[in-house]
Amino acid sequence: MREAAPPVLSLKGVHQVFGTPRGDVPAVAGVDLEVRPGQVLCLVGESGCGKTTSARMAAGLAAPTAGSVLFRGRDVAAMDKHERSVFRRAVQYIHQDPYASLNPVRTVYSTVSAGLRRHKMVKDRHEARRAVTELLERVDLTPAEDYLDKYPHQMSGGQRQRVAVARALAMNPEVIIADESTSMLDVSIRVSLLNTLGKLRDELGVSFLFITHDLAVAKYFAWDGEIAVMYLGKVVEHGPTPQVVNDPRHPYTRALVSAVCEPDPDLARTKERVRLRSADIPDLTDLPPGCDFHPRCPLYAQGACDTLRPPLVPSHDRLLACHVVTGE
Amino acid sequence: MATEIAASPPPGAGDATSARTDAPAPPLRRIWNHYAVVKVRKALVVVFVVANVTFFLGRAMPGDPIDVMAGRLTQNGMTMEEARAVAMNSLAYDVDAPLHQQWWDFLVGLVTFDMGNTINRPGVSVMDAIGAYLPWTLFSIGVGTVIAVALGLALGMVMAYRRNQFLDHVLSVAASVLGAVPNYLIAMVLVVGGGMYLGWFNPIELRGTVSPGVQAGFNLEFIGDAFFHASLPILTYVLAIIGTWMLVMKASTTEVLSEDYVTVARARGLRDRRIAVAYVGRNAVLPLVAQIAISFGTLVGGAIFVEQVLVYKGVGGLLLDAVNYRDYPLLQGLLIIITSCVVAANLVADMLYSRLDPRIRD
Amino acid sequence: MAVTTAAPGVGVWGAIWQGITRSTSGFVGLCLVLSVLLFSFVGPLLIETDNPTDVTKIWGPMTSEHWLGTNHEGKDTFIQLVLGGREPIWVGLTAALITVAIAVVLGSLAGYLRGRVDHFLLQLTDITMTIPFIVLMLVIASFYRAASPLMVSLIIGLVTWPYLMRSIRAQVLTLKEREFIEAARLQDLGTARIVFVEVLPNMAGYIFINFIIAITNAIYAVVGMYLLGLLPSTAANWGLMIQQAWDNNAFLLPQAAPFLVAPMVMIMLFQIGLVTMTRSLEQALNPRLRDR
Amino acid sequence: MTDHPAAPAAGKAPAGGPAEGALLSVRGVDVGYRTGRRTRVTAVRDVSFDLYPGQSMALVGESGCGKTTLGLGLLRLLPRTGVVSSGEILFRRKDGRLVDVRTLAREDLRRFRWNEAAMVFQGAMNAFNPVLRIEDHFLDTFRAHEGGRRRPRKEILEQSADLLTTVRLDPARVLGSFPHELSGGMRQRALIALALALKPQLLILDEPTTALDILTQRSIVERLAELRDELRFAMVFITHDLGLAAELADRVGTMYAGRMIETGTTRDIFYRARHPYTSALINSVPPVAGDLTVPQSLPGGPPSLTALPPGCSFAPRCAHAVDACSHTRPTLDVLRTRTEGLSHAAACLRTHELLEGATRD
Amino acid sequence: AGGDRASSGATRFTGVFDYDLDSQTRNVHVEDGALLLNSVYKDLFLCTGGIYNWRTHEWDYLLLEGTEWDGDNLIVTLRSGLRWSDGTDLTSDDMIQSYAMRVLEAPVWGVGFPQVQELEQLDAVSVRLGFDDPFPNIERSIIKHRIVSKTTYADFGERAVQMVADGVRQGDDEHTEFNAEFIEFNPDEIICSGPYRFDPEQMSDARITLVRNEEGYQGTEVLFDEVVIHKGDNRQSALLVQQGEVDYSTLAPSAADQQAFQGVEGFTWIEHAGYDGCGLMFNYAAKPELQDVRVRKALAHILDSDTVGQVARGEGYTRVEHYAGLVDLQAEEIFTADELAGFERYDQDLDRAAELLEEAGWTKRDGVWHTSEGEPASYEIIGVAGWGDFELTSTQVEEAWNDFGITTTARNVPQDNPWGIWGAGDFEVAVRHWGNPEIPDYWGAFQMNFLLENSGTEESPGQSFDLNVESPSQGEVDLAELVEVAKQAETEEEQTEALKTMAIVFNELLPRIPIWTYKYLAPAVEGVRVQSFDKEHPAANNEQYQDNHVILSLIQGDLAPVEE
Ligand SMILES: Nc1ncnc2c1ncn2[C@@H]1O[C@H](COP(=O)(O)OP(=O)(O)OP(=O)(O)O)[C@@H](O)[C@H]1O
Ligand SMILES: Nc1ncnc2c1ncn2[C@@H]1O[C@H](COP(=O)(O)OP(=O)(O)OP(=O)(O)O)[C@@H](O)[C@H]1O
Ligand SMILES: [Mg+2]
Ligand SMILES: [Mg+2]
Repeated sequence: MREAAPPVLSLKGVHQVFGTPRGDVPAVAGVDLEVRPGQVLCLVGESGCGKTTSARMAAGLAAPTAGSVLFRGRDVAAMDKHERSVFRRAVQYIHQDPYASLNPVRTVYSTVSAGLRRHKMVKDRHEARRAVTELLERVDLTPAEDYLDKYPHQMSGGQRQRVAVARALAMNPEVIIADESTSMLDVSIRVSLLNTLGKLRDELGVSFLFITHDLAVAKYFAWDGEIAVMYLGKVVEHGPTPQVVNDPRHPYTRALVSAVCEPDPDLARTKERVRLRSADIPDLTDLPPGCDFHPRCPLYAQGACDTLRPPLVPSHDRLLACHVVTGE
Repeated sequence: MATEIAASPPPGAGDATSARTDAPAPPLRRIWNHYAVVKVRKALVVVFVVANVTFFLGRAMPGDPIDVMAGRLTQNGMTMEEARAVAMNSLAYDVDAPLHQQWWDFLVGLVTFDMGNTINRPGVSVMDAIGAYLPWTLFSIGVGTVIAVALGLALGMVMAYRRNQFLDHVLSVAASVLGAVPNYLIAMVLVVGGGMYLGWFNPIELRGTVSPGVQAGFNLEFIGDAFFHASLPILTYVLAIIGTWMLVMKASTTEVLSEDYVTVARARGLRDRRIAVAYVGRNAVLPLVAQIAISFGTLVGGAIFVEQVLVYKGVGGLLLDAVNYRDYPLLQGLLIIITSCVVAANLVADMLYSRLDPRIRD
Repeated sequence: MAVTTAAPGVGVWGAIWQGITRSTSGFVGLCLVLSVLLFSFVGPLLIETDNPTDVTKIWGPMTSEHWLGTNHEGKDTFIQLVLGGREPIWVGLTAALITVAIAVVLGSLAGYLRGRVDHFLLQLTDITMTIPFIVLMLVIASFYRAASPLMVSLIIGLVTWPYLMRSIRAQVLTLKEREFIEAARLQDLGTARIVFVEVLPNMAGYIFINFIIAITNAIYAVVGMYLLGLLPSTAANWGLMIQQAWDNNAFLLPQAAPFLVAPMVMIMLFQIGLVTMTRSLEQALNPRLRDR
Repeated sequence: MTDHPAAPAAGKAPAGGPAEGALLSVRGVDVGYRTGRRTRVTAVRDVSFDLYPGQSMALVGESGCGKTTLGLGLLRLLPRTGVVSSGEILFRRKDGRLVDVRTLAREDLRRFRWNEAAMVFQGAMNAFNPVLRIEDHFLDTFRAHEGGRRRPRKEILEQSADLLTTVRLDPARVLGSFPHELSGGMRQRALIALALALKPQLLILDEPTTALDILTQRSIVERLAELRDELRFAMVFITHDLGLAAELADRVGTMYAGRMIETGTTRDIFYRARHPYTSALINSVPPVAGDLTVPQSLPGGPPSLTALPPGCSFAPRCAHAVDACSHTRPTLDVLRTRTEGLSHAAACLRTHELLEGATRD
Repeated sequence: AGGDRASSGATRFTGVFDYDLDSQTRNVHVEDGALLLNSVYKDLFLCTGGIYNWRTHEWDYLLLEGTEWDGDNLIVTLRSGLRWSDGTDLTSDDMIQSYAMRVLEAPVWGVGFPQVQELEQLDAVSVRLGFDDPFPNIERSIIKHRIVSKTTYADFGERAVQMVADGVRQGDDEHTEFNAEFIEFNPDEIICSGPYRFDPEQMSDARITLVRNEEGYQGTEVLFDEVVIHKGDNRQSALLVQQGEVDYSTLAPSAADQQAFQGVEGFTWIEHAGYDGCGLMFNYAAKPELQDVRVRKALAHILDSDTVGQVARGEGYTRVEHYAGLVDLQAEEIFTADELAGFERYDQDLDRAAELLEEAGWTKRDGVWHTSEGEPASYEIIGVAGWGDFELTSTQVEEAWNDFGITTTARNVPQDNPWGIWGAGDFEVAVRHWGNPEIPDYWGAFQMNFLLENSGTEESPGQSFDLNVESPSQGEVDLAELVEVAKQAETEEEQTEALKTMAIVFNELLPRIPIWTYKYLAPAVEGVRVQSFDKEHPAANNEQYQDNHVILSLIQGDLAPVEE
């Protein structure tokens, strides 16, 4: 693993348990993650594995039931009002649904400038408009003037998502948490938005906690960064992107990678597939003993798998949580 | 006010469960926290609070029963002292009992389901007085609600199926008009227009709840007679709320019609009637179940007007009397019983809803 | 039922205006309401309002001098009709304002803050809602021997808020979870601003619709209270006219009937106008009700 | 509901008769929606294709280009405001008769649906009536299509259980459940089982896996492929996901702004796309396998249906557009003729000029 | 159904009253609140001792044979052979028990029973009431007392007789205990003594049919087989009359009803004399300028009683002539025409009003009258919501005073407890009754005018009218004392003297302004079921609810059904 600057944002053993009528749901069960300056950390995994929950804790939108979230080494829970507001602004969040994340009754200008005005980052309306124009240009909404006075419903999904990014950028964030920010967009638009985000990362040095279930997107966007694969609230494989995607080790990661449909008919037909023992994900309220993945795992072997929960340990140039693979 | 129907969310809407529940509960605790039990508990609390509110509200009104009766007597020239003495002699109300004493008696009565005797009708117990009136109100409102809801649902569905066609336009206008006219005006129009000018019926014959000599009992004559006499109030209630039900049902059906499962059902080649009943109708009615109870509750309030206008013997007039004569026990009894009925209706609706909608069965 | 504004590029008020004027029924409703308002507020400026008692004309027939005949005091019914709209309409408006104001403030507080406040307010609404509101009004009204219109509005407003409060709370609850509100929180915009600038405008259409509904309910209530003789009578007013006509059996005399019928018709027209307006507004503002 | 048979296409002559042996011949179909009292949009224009038994055809394209509309139009399932305004939808029924779906009478149409052609919907989450159990859905479906004899409940449930087993669901658990008790993947599979219940000849799948997660998607894709081998039904497969098309389809049709702009075998489309839009779509998808490849973005979005450009509707976004493109509407020209509807055709004025640049072999 | 003619050919008399079948008590002894006992039809099933003739001051005895004074003792004798509807004999047992119960509950300040010291059963038909200090007319309330059945009341009756003998009276602990039980007592049926009785089969909440009580007094003499009483309030009763369903109703019809009735076949008015009227009552504490008699007179002169009366009551009023505090009918009985000619009249006379006000130091500026203090005069006048004639009187006064330049606002108070408001002096000017229909003895009117709502106590100051007045002609007078004299003086002459003084003082000082007197117009229908009503009945001046002459003639068999 590349050693780099100290992390801006880190999760230390965070847990999140939701109480529901059916029982407690341990949505996140002990996750450690670190986002380093200017780097991308990509979180992938099946639906319901706790990606969003982790991201929300990282953004301070939810408090972990156990563990802590550190911003520049300070525990967010222990912050005072001022620190907290600095943290709030430094860590911005971009939602998945561009149709829900913009207030339908506010114009683009009003949406993007709200934070600027509130925090007195601009002096007057004139300056605010200029600042917003710059931000819009930064996210490739040009000519920016055309967009200033538009309402969300007058824009396409891609454009809306760009406005959401501009709004986040207005706070001069150090970290942007993007939760499936591209998954609702058409393929054709997805790439250009990813490119825009990439530009921010490269030019402004913004760090990303990037969440997706699309391995292809993860690979493209986080090629220089790291990928953490989550399963049922825990990280099962964590390492540099090229290694994890091109040479997955954990059986779950392998299944994920092999399950991807390639836009290439010949490859699709020849590709080797990992066959899971069961297609259905277990219920979070009723987790299997031992390794969470063992009921579906193709590598399942009698022994440790169904009794002992595998710890996340360094192995094969990355962190892995699998008795079988780490034991090789 | 039937229009409030439109504004109320279906039960449970928007209440995301976020609170953490405690560790596995012991059986008693589980029953205590069971959905139905929680509802009943809440309902009891509401009734209890309402009971207390009515106790103090009543007594906060200016004047007490003795004052009021004495006043009435002095109208004919008795001196105030004389009148008060007469009033005290003939009313079962002890002016000297301190408030806390009265309250205590009231609470004891509440728990033992004994609301005491009315003040102004000495010797008549509150329960008897209410018992003589409430059934008629409940009967007319109940039948009215059932008819209005059933018809309204059916017509609303027809409107939704035929929306933007001629029939829908006609029915929509009719429904809006009906929904806009206060129930007492409807009653007046019925009596004056239908009875007096058009002569469709003789309002004199319809007066009262049953014809003399007809014995209460489960026989055709009595039931027929009761319906005959209640026909105007029932018609009024039906007209007063059916418009709202039509529109609400139209909206609800319109929404359901655009649900995927309806399209899928059509794709599956199901018969239209089956789709209309089991797929569209049932789902469209679901969110409205709770509103039936609300509409019932508002009707109980509106009954005061309607019964007054139509001279139908129900709790409306009794309530007015109780207020006017400061008949505290009667007032309390009435309010408690009326609220209990409304609360019970809500409860039934809740239960029914949870029976009908598997999604919230737990 | 959630209402979201979706008309293109016109803002909330534009959407409301379009919602009313674009559909035939909404437009007719608006016209009805406007004509009743004109009749009641401009009318008194245009006619001779002096309406003396004339015992020689008690229950006079309709003539060119007295368009709608005369009443039990020999006063001109038409003049009374013109003068009689102001009070119920004012009461309706102010009561609706009070209802909506209470409901919006408490509803958004309860919905946004949750917790104890929410719990308490919900319990309060539960209780207020179960006592039939006419009954509550009956009791409260007997406290005041000479209730002014403002007092009446206040009573109505204080009794009718829970329904609206609950649905506003429910809406705030869902809106609060909406992502754009979360985004606003991430921008550290402050609770007050979030509630009043981000959340409430999204319900403006809904609140407006309920404001109109509240007006109809308030008018329903005042007139009803007059009918029961619960309100002390002061000035000429439709509710009072109906009550007097009804109590006097005016309909028994053909020439007296206008005294009963005319105010009834005015009230019905006003109510129908308001209701049709709200219906078409709902249609326009709630995308789920639109034809798909 | 537009269950009334439409008048036979007026004005526009359908492009040729039904193809020999085709299961489904779509000829010049237009689908419109009423949007206001007097306004309407045409969401699908002049679409024609033939589908042969056992074939699997993918319809791809950006959001809003009319894929779902076409799919619904084929079964006359459009919402009230939608109508197939012209063209023919010829279908060869199990008894060999050729019918035009557009003119089927009400009862006939009802019996046609699901029995001959079933559809799995986009967002199958809501495909089941929330207040009925899964078994009731099966019962309803079978009962609606049975002849005079009423089959016993037990027999139907047994058959349903078998069907559920074929999509790898546990019938004991699923049959008695309410829809909300099943996960999205399970519901989708249950719907597929339901779709196959009457052994239809055609299955229309509208984004059957979009809302599902990748592992579930994988298992459904595999099941579908296997079932198709086994039951030999034809498929029209609507998707955003080009990967899925590549994997499941024999042939692909690209739609843009309501028109079919390119059609051909899967290999034609993925390796020799001749329409710049198709290539752009394919190039914008990053692959997982191999080293980092930089996908190309396709900026902008499809034009509004109410303001289509006069010429090629893709021209404003097209990197290769020339003047002519903005006023001449290209026709769907056959580039390579094959039997059974597998010909490669594209609607681009510059197909021949751009031949080299757009292929990826 | 409503008014169907009995197929059996039974003759019927129909009336209307606002009763309440279910919640009204059958404890007829309490009268107020018992079923139908507030109606004029009460004597048909439960007779009093007799009907008082308000003109001749004589008795038409019903159940009683007669009464006789024997010193301080009053001997009351029943007719012999009377029976209750349950078949038991109606004897002095019933009588003494009924009297005893009444004696027990009579408050000391009443007239009649409170003064009874002893009760003694003389024989099967007579009872002796021993008085302490009787005065003229004290026997009236005893004769009017309704005798109730010992079958129903024996328990209470016997106890009461014993308690009276033991000297227990109202307010004593024993009585309080007794009364508490008695109030709760609610027998199932009413045992009747009159010519009609209840038929449980024919009682519904829309109408009650009384059937002939063969056993009862005059049971075989009355000419109608049945009496049907429809339920209806003022409004409803008018509808019933209009439909021709009711032969005789004493509920007040409105002006519109009065006009509408003219179209009813066989319609006629039966006029009942009124012993009270409607007027204005002032709060002298709240509006001190009214203490000047000239101001009061001026205010009276502004009003036109005919306009007010007609608006408020249609035809059902008579204008006030004498302003004597008594209704004119009674004034004319105690004064000679000459004496009355000397009475000042306060008919509408705006010039005189202005003159009087100016004399009192008032000035009119910009069309508005200012009091002698220089303040613009303004009054709030309260009517009672729901009491139509009060509402209309108040608005008419408002209109008249306003037109004259005195700012006035009329306002109605809720009808549930106007007495509380009046008694508490919570008003400036109130529309209020004057005169008294309850007490045929003339003093009743003055007790109402002067004493009621004028207690002068802190919590109920009422009018705050000082009863020690200075009269121009009578000098200093204590009105409170005079009322007592008029009521309880040993001789009728003394009583009349006091009355006359009070009437003159009232006329001079006008402490209240009488505006109009009630004239009770009872709609009746002739020729449908009832042949005709006697317009010249000797008891036609009787107060209608207490001593109704139509009912009297029905009981006496003078009212005949239409012959088929
Ligand atoms: N408020 C909540 N109450 C109860 N359970 C919750 C809540 N939020 C999330 N969960 C549960 O926690 C688990 C993790 O949810 P989360 O949204 O973090 O998953 P995810 O990885 O983001 O999934 P997706 O890919 O579908 O977005 C899920 O099983 C979800 O049902
Ligand atoms: N009921 C309707 N009324 C009016 N226009 C409609 C209606 N339904 C769809 N449309 C329009 O028709 C066009 C085609 O829609 P359709 O849903 O067929 O697209 P799609 O290709 O399936 O898109 P997606 O990939 O988003 O599902 C769109 O422009 C859409 O706005
Ligand atoms: Mg998520
Ligand atoms: Mg689609």
